[in-house]
Amino acid sequence: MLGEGLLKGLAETAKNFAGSFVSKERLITVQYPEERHPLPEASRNFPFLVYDGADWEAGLRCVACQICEKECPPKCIYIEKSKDKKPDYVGKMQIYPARFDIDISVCMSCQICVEVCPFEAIKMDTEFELATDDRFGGLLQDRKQLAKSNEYYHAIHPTEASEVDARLAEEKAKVEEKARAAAAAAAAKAAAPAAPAAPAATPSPAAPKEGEGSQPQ
Amino acid sequence: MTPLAGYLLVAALVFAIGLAGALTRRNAILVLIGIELMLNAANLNFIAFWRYGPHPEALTGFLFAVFSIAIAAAEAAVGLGLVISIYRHLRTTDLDEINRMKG
Amino acid sequence: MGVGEGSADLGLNSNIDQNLKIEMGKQGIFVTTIEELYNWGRRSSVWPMQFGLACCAIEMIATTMARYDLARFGAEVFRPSPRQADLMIVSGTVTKKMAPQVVRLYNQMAEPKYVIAMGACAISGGPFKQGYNVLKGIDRYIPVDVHIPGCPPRPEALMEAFMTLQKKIDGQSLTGEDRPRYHDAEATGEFPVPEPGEHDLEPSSNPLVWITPVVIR
Amino acid sequence: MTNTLDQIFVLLKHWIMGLFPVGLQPIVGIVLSVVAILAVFPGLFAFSVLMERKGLGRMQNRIGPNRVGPFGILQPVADGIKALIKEDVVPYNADHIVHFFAPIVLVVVVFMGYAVLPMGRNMTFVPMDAGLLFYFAMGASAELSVFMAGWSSRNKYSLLGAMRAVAQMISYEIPLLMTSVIIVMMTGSLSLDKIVEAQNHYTWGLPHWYVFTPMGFAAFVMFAIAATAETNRSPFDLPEGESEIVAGYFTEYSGFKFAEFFLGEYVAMLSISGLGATLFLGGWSAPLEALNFIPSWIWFFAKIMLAICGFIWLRGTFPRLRQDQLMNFAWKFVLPMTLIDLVVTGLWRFLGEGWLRWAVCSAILLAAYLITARMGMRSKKLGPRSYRYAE
Amino acid sequence: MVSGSYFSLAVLFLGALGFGLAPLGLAWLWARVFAPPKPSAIKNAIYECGLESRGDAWVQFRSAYYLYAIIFLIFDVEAVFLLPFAVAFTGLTAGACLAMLVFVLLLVEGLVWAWAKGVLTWA
Amino acid sequence: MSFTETKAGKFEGWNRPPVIETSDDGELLEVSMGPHHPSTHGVFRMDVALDGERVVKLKPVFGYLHRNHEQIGQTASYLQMMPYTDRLDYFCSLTNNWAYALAVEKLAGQAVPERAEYIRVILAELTRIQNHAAAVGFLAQDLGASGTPLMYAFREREKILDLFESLTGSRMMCNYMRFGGCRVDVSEAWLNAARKVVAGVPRFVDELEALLSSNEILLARCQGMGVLKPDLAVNAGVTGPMLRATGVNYDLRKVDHYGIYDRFQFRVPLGEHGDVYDRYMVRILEIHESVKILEQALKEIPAGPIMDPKAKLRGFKPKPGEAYGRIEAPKGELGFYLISDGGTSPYRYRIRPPSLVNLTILEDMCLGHNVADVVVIFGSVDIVLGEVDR
Amino acid sequence: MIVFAILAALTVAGSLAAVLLRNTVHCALALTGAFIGLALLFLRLDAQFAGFAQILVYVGAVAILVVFAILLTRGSETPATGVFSRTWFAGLVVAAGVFAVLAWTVLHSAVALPHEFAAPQVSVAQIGNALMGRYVLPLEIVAVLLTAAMIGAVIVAMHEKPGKYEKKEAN
Amino acid sequence: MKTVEEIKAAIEAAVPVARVEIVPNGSPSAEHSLLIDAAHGFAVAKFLRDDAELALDYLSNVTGVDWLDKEIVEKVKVTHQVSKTVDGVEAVVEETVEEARKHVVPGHLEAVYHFYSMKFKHGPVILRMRTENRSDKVELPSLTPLWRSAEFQEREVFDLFGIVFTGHPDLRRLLMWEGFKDYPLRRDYVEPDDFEYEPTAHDEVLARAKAHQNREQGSGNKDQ
Repeated sequence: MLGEGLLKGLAETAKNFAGSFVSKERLITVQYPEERHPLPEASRNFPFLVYDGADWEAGLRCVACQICEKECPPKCIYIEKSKDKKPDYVGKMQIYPARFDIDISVCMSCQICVEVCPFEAIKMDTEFELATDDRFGGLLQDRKQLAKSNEYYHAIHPTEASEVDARLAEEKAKVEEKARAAAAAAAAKAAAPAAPAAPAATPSPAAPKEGEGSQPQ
Repeated sequence: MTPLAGYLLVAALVFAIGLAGALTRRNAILVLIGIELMLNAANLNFIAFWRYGPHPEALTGFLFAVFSIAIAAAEAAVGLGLVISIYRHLRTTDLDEINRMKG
Repeated sequence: MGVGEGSADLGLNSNIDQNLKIEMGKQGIFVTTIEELYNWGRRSSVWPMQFGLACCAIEMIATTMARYDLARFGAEVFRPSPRQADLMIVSGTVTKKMAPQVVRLYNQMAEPKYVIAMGACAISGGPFKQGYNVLKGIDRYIPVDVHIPGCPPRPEALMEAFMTLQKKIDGQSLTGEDRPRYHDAEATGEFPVPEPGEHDLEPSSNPLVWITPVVIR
Repeated sequence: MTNTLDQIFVLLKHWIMGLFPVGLQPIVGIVLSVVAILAVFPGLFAFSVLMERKGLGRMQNRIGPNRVGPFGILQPVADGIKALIKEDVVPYNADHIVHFFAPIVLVVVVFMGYAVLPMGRNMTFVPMDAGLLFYFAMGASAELSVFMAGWSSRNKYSLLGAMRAVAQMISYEIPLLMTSVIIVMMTGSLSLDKIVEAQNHYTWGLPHWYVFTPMGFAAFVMFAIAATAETNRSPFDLPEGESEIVAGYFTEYSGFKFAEFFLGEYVAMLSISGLGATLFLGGWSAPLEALNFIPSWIWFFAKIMLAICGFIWLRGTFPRLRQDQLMNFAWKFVLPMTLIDLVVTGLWRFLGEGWLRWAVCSAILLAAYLITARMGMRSKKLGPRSYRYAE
Repeated sequence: MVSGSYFSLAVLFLGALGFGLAPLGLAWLWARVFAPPKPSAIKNAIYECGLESRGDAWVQFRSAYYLYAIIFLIFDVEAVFLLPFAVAFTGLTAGACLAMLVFVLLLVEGLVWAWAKGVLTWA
Repeated sequence: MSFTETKAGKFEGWNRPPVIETSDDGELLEVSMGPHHPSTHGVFRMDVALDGERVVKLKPVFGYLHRNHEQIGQTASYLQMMPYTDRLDYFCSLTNNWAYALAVEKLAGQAVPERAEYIRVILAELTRIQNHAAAVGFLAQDLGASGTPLMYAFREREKILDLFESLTGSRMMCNYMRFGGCRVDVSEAWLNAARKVVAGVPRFVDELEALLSSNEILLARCQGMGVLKPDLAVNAGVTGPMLRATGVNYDLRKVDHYGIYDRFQFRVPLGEHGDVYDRYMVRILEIHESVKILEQALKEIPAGPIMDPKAKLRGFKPKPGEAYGRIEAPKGELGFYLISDGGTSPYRYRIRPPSLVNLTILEDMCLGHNVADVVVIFGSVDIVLGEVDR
Repeated sequence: MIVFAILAALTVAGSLAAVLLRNTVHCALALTGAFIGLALLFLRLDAQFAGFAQILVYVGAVAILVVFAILLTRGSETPATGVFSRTWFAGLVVAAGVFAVLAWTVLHSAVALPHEFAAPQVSVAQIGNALMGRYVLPLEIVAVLLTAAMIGAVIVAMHEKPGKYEKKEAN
Repeated sequence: MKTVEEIKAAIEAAVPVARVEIVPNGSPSAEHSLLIDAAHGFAVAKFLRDDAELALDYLSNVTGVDWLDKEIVEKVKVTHQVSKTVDGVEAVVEETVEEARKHVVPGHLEAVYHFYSMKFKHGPVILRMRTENRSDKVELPSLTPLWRSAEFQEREVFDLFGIVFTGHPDLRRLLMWEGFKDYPLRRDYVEPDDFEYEPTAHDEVLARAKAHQNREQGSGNKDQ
C-alpha cells in the first residue's frame, strides 16, 4: 500500500534518532581532538628511520644502501651516501646516509621501503597530524626529523618491533657465531694472530643490550 | 477621505496607459499586459463606484469586480496561450512582423 | 617582483595564544573587539565546497560521516555552489585537464576563501607526479592555506588541518601589513586560469603565488 | 496567575505603551509588535537551523555542531557573521536590479504572512476578517521572488531551479488553498482567530481540533504534504536539488543575499507550520483541557516546533521526488483528494450529528485514498520485486 | 479599525523591508571599509560546474510550464469564489450548496479533461 | 535485434545510442554537468542538451582524473605498481591488488598458498560489501536523501576499514597482496574481529533496506529507470552487478574459477528488468551472498604459509610473454593485461577498467529521461573516476 | 489623502513602467507592482476581499502566467529593433485622447460625485451569501467560462503531445 | 573451447582472404593470440562474433601497444664484384665479404583485443592487428560497429597511441583535452618540461628541473 514504505523509513530514522541518545552503536562519533579512535598496531602513515641508542646520528640503522630509494614507487626518498664509514650495530663498518630526505608531500605511504629494507632501518610511523602551511619547509623531512628511537618504534608497533628486535638479535648472534667460528677456525689454523676477529669482537658487548631492546646503549 | 473623482482619475490614467501600451508596443505579450491594465482600471472603477454608491451593502459593484477579476484572468490565460501558439508557428512575438508575415 | 600577495599571509601568527582563544570560543565568551568577532565568525562557520577530485575525496566524505563528523565544527554544510562556499578542499590529484576548472572555481568563490590541499597529489602531484597529465601541486596556481600530507590523509588528519586553518584564521588581522589578501584594495582578486595548450598548460604556473625555489645542488 | 502568564506579552506591550504619550501609544504598540515578530521568528529560524543540523546528525548516528559556543548554540550566530562578511558576487551577465531585489521580496513577503497568525490568546498582530485570504495572497507572492532570483542570475541551473520551483509552488498552492477551504467551511470564517476559537472547546477533556475529524485529518495530511512542497523541503526540495541542479535558483547568490534566501525558506516554514497549527491543531489551544493552565503562546510555539521536527524528520529520511512525479502527485493525487474531501465536508454537515457521519465520511475518504493511491502505483507497475539466483 | 489594521500592515511591511535591507547595507558597509570588492571577468562569470558557460541560459522554455500555470490560475480563481462560499456555508441551504457543487464539478470537469488529454503528464 | 527501439526513441543502426527526436516546442538548453558537480562522483562531466528537463543529447567527457597510470606502469617495476593499483578504484584497493597479483602470477606462473587464497577471498568479499554499501549510499544521495543512507553505509564501511587497517596498516590504500601470496598474516584476533563484523552486516543491510527498498519514492524513481537490455549490455561489455541486473548470468567468480571460489556455496543474484532498482537490489543481494562466502571462508581458513617461498619481491623479472588476468571486482570485470619483455618493468601495462566500459552505454540509458534521472542512472552504474580515467 | 497619493503614484508608476520598459521581464514585474498598487487602492476603498483576491489572482497567478509566457516565447531579451510598434505615435495619440475625454468627464462631473460615505461593513460571509443567492447564476456562468477558458487556453497553448516521440508522418 | 589452431583454421575457412598468424606467448599463461591483417580484421571479428560455436559476444579489453622501430644488426655475407688489378690486368673478381649491416625493422602500433563468450562462458580469444608503421599509416579497422564496448577503449587507444580506427563513429580524444597534440603512451613520447623544482633531487629529476630553470631564466631575460 502507498505510504507503507515511507512509514517504515520514518520508523528507521526515528529508531536511530532515539538510539543515538542511549546506544553507543547509534552514536559512533569519536570527537577527534579530545577523543581518538585507537590506531591499530599495523597502522602506517609515513616512514621514519629507526635509531638505536641515545644519539640519533650515531644510532641510525640505515646504511645508505639506497634500495628503498630505488624501490620507492613515487621516488620520494633521496639519499646521499657518506664518504666515511661508521660501525653499525654489529660493528661492521658501514656507510651511513649523509643525507636522507623523504618528501612526505609525495610519499604514498605504501610501505614498500620498509619491506625491501634489509637492515630494518626504515619503518612506518603512525603520526598523522602533520598539517602545515609551509609546503617545502614543513613537508620535506630530513634525516634528523626522520630519526626516531627504537623505543618510539616499540611504542607504536610493539609486536612488530619486538619481532624485529628478535630477528636482529638472531642475526647478530649468527654473525657473532660466524665470527667466533671464523676466529676459532683461525685459531685452529693457528697461524697468525686473530687479526680479522678483532674488529668484530670490539663492539660486541653493546649488542646483547640492543637485542633486548629495553635499554639504550 | 479621497473623493471618488480621484479614484476615477487614477483609473482613467491607468486605462489610458494600458491603451497606449496596447497600441504602441510591438511585443504581443506587452500588448496583453496593456489590456490587463485596462481591465484592472475598469475594476477600480467598479469598486470605487460601489464604495461611493448609494447601496454599498448590495455588493453589486463589488461582485462585479470580483467576476471581472475572474474573467480578466481567463482572458489573460487565453490571450497568452494565443501568443504562445503564434510564437510556435511564426517564431516571433513581434506584432509588426506577424502582420508582415500574414501579408 | 618579490613575494606574491597570496603567499604573504602564509605565516602563522604564533603570538596569540590559540588554545586560550579556542577555549574562550567554546565557552561562548564573546570576544570583544570587532576583529576577534570577525575571526570567530569566519572560523566557526567554514563551509566547504562540495568538491572532490580523487581518492582523498572519499576520505573527505568519510570525515563528514558519522564516525568523524566534521559537522561538530559547523562545517557540514557542503555547498555545491562556489558562491556560498568558504573553503575549497582540493582533495586529490589535480590533472592538467582539471586544473583550469579548479582555478576557475576558486576564482568564482566569494572572499574570504581558503584552500586546503589535501593529500600528496594536491600538494605536489604525489605518486603520480611523474606523469604527463598531472599538475605538480595546486599551489602553482592558487594560494594554499594548509597542506596535509598523506595518501590519503586520515580523516583525523583532515580535521587537524581544519583546526590548523581555524588557528590561521584567528591569527589574521583586519588591517595592517599582515592582513589577508582580500582586505587589500591593491591586491588582485583573481588568479589567471591556465589554458590547456598543445603539449602542456599555459602558463605553467602563476608567479603571484608560486615562486620556484632554487634548486640547491 | 495563569491568566497573567498567558497574557504576559500583551500586558508587557501595554505597559511599555503606557510609558509613551497617549497620542503615540497605538503607533508604539504596533512598532512593538513588529519588533517582536522580527525578533522572535529570526531567532526561531536560528534555533530551527541548529535543531535541524543536530537532529539530522542524531538520525545519522553523529552529534552535529557542538563546538561553537556551549553545545554549539552559537553556530547560527557564527554563520550569520560569516554571511555578513562574505563578498557579494553578482555575475556580470545577471540582471542586477532583479537579482538584488529577489531575496528582499522573499523576506518581506514571508514576514507579512505573520500578520494574521494568532500566536496566542489575543496575540494576533492584525486580526483580520479575511486573514486566511491575506495569508495566501502573501504566500502567492513568494513564487515571484523565486522566479526573480532564478531568472536574474542568468545561470542555467538557477533558471531550471526557478522554473521547477515556480511550477512546484503553483501546483501545491491549490491543495493548500482547498484544504483551508475545508476548514473555513467547518468554521464559517476566514479569520484565523475565529478558527482557533472554534477549536478551543473540549469534550471529555479532549479538544475539538479539526484534525480529529475524518475530513479534517485527511485535509491535515494533504496540507502537510502541500506545505512541505510549498516550502521546498525534502522530499520536495527539487528547486534546490543539489544532486541535480547544483543549488537551484540561488546558485549565484553569495553573502547575505544567500543567507536571506535561507532565512526566507525557514521563516516560511515556521509560518506555514503556524498556519497548519492554527487550522488543524487548534492554534494556541491546549491539547487537553487539563493543560489549559500553560500559557497559550507556549502551545502555539510548541506546535510550530513540533511541525519543524516533522520537517526535519522527513528530510532525514526521504529521497527526493522527480519533477514529473512531483507534479503528478500534486495534480493527480493531492488535488483530487482535497476535492473529494471538500465534497465530504459538505456531506458532513448534511448528514447530521451522530456516528453515521463519522462512519460514512471516513469510509468515503479511505476508499478515495485507496483508489487514488493504487491507481498511481499500479499505472507504473511499481512495487517490490522478487529476484532469481543462479547457482 | 480597518484602516488601523492596514497601518499595522504597513509598519510590518516597512519593518520586514528594513529587516531585509539592513544586513545587506551592513554587509555593503563592511565591504566598503574592510574588504574592497574586486569583481573581475572570471570571478563574476556565470558558474557552470567550473567550465566556461556555453550558450545562454535564457532560452525558450517548454509549454508544459504554461499549461500548469493555466490550470493553476483557473483553480486560483475558483478558490476566490470558494472562500466566500465556505464562509457562508454553515448558513446555506442545500440548494445553494448544490449550486456550488455544480460550480466545483464544472471546474473538475476541466481538470479531468486536461488529465485525460495528457496535459497533466509532465514530459 | 530486440533493443533497436526503446521508450525514448529509435536506434540508428545496430548498436548506436538512440536518436531522440526533440520537440520543436522550446529550445535545447545545453548544460555541462561536471566536472564540478555534486553528483558526478568526482570529476566526470556530461555535456547534456535538455529539451525542457528531458535529456536529448548526452556526451560523457573523461580525463579529468587521467593520472597516467599506464605510463607509470611501463617505467615502474612490477612490485612498485602494486600500491598504484590501490588508487585505481579507490574504494576497492584489495580487489585491485588481487587482479594485478593474479595477472602477474599468471604471467610468471606463480602459485599461491592456500591460506593466502583464503585471506584474499575474505578481503575481496569484505571489499565487495563496503563497496556495495557505499554505492547504495551514494545512489540514495543522488536520489536526494540528505545523507542518511550514506551515513549508515559509511558507518558499516568504517567497521570494515578498521579491519583493513588493522591488517594492512591503511584504511584505503592497502597495498596488501604480493605476487605469490599476501604481505602479512592474519591473526586469530583479526579473524575474530572479522567474524564479528560479518555477523553484523545482515542487520545493517536490513536497516538499509527498511530505509530504502520499499520506499515508494525510491520505487517511483528507480523502477523502470535507465533500462538496459541484456543483449546490448553484453555487446557493450557491461560487467558486474550492472550486467547481472539485466539477467545475464556472468560472474567471473563462477566463470573463471579463479582463486578458490569453487569451494564456497554462494549464489549469483540476477535482475530481470535491468533498471536502476534492479541494480540497487542486486547489490543488496550480493552483500548477502558475500556474507555467506565470508562465513564459510572464516570458518574454513587453514593454517599455513601466506607466501609462495619461490616468490621474489625485488628484481622480479618474468619471462617475455603476456597475460591477461581478470577478477570479478565489485564494479565488474577488472582485468590487467601485461606484456613482459623480460625486464623489471612491464613492456605494456594495461588496465581493463570496469567503470569505463560500464559507462559506454550511459548515453543509451539516459537519453529521453529527466536530468534528475540521469543523475540517478549515473549513480547506479557505480563508477569510480580513478578507474575510469586511470 | 497622502496615502491615496502614494498608492496612486505606485499604481501609475507601475503601469507606466510596465508599458515603457525595454526588457519584457521587467515589464512583467512592473505590472505586478501596478497590480499591487491597485489591490492597495481596493483596500483603501474598504474592499478587503477584492483587494486580497486581486493580489492572489494577479500577483500570484497572472504574473506567473505572464513571465512563463515570456520565457516560452524567448521574450526576455530586449529585441534589437525598437520595442515600440511602427504606429506607436497613432497609438499614443489615441490613448491620450481617450484619457483626455475620460478625465474631462470625471472632472466635470466631480461636483455631482459623492465625496463621503460611511464605510460599508462587508464581511466575507455577506459576500458568500450574496454569491450563493442573488448572483448564483453569474457564478455558474463564470464557472462555465473558466472551464471553457481553461480548455481553450490549453488547447491553444498545448503542443501536439501524442506525436512527440513518434516519427512524424511524411507529409 | 577450440584451440587457437582450430580457431585459425575456422577463420581461414570462413574468411579465406584473411591472413591469420598465431603469435606465440612465452609466458606460463600460454594465451596465444591471432594476428590478423588489418584489411580483413573487421570481417574476421564479425565471424568470431557470429560464429555459432565461438559466439564471442563479449569484447572485454582493447589494448594499444607501441612497438618501436628496432635496429637489428645482422651479419650478411655479401658478394661484391670488385675490379681488381691482378697481375696488372684489370679483372672483375667476385669477392665474398662478411658485413655487419644495420637494418631497421620498422615499428608498428598494435591493437590487441580480448574476446570472451558470455553465452558459452569461454575465452579468451586474443586478436591482434598491426598498423603498417608508427607515423603515417596508422589506420586499423574499428570494431566498435560490432561491439559497443570497443567504443571508449578504441577512443582511448587513439588518444594515447594515435591509432586511427576507421569506421569508429566518434573518434575523438578521450582522456586528454582537445587540442593536445601528442600521443603520450607512445614509447618515444617526450613529456612536457614541468619539473620546476624537486626537494628530493634525484639526478635525472634534478637535470630536468635545472633545464627548466635555465629555460625559464632564458625566456625571462628575453622578456626583459
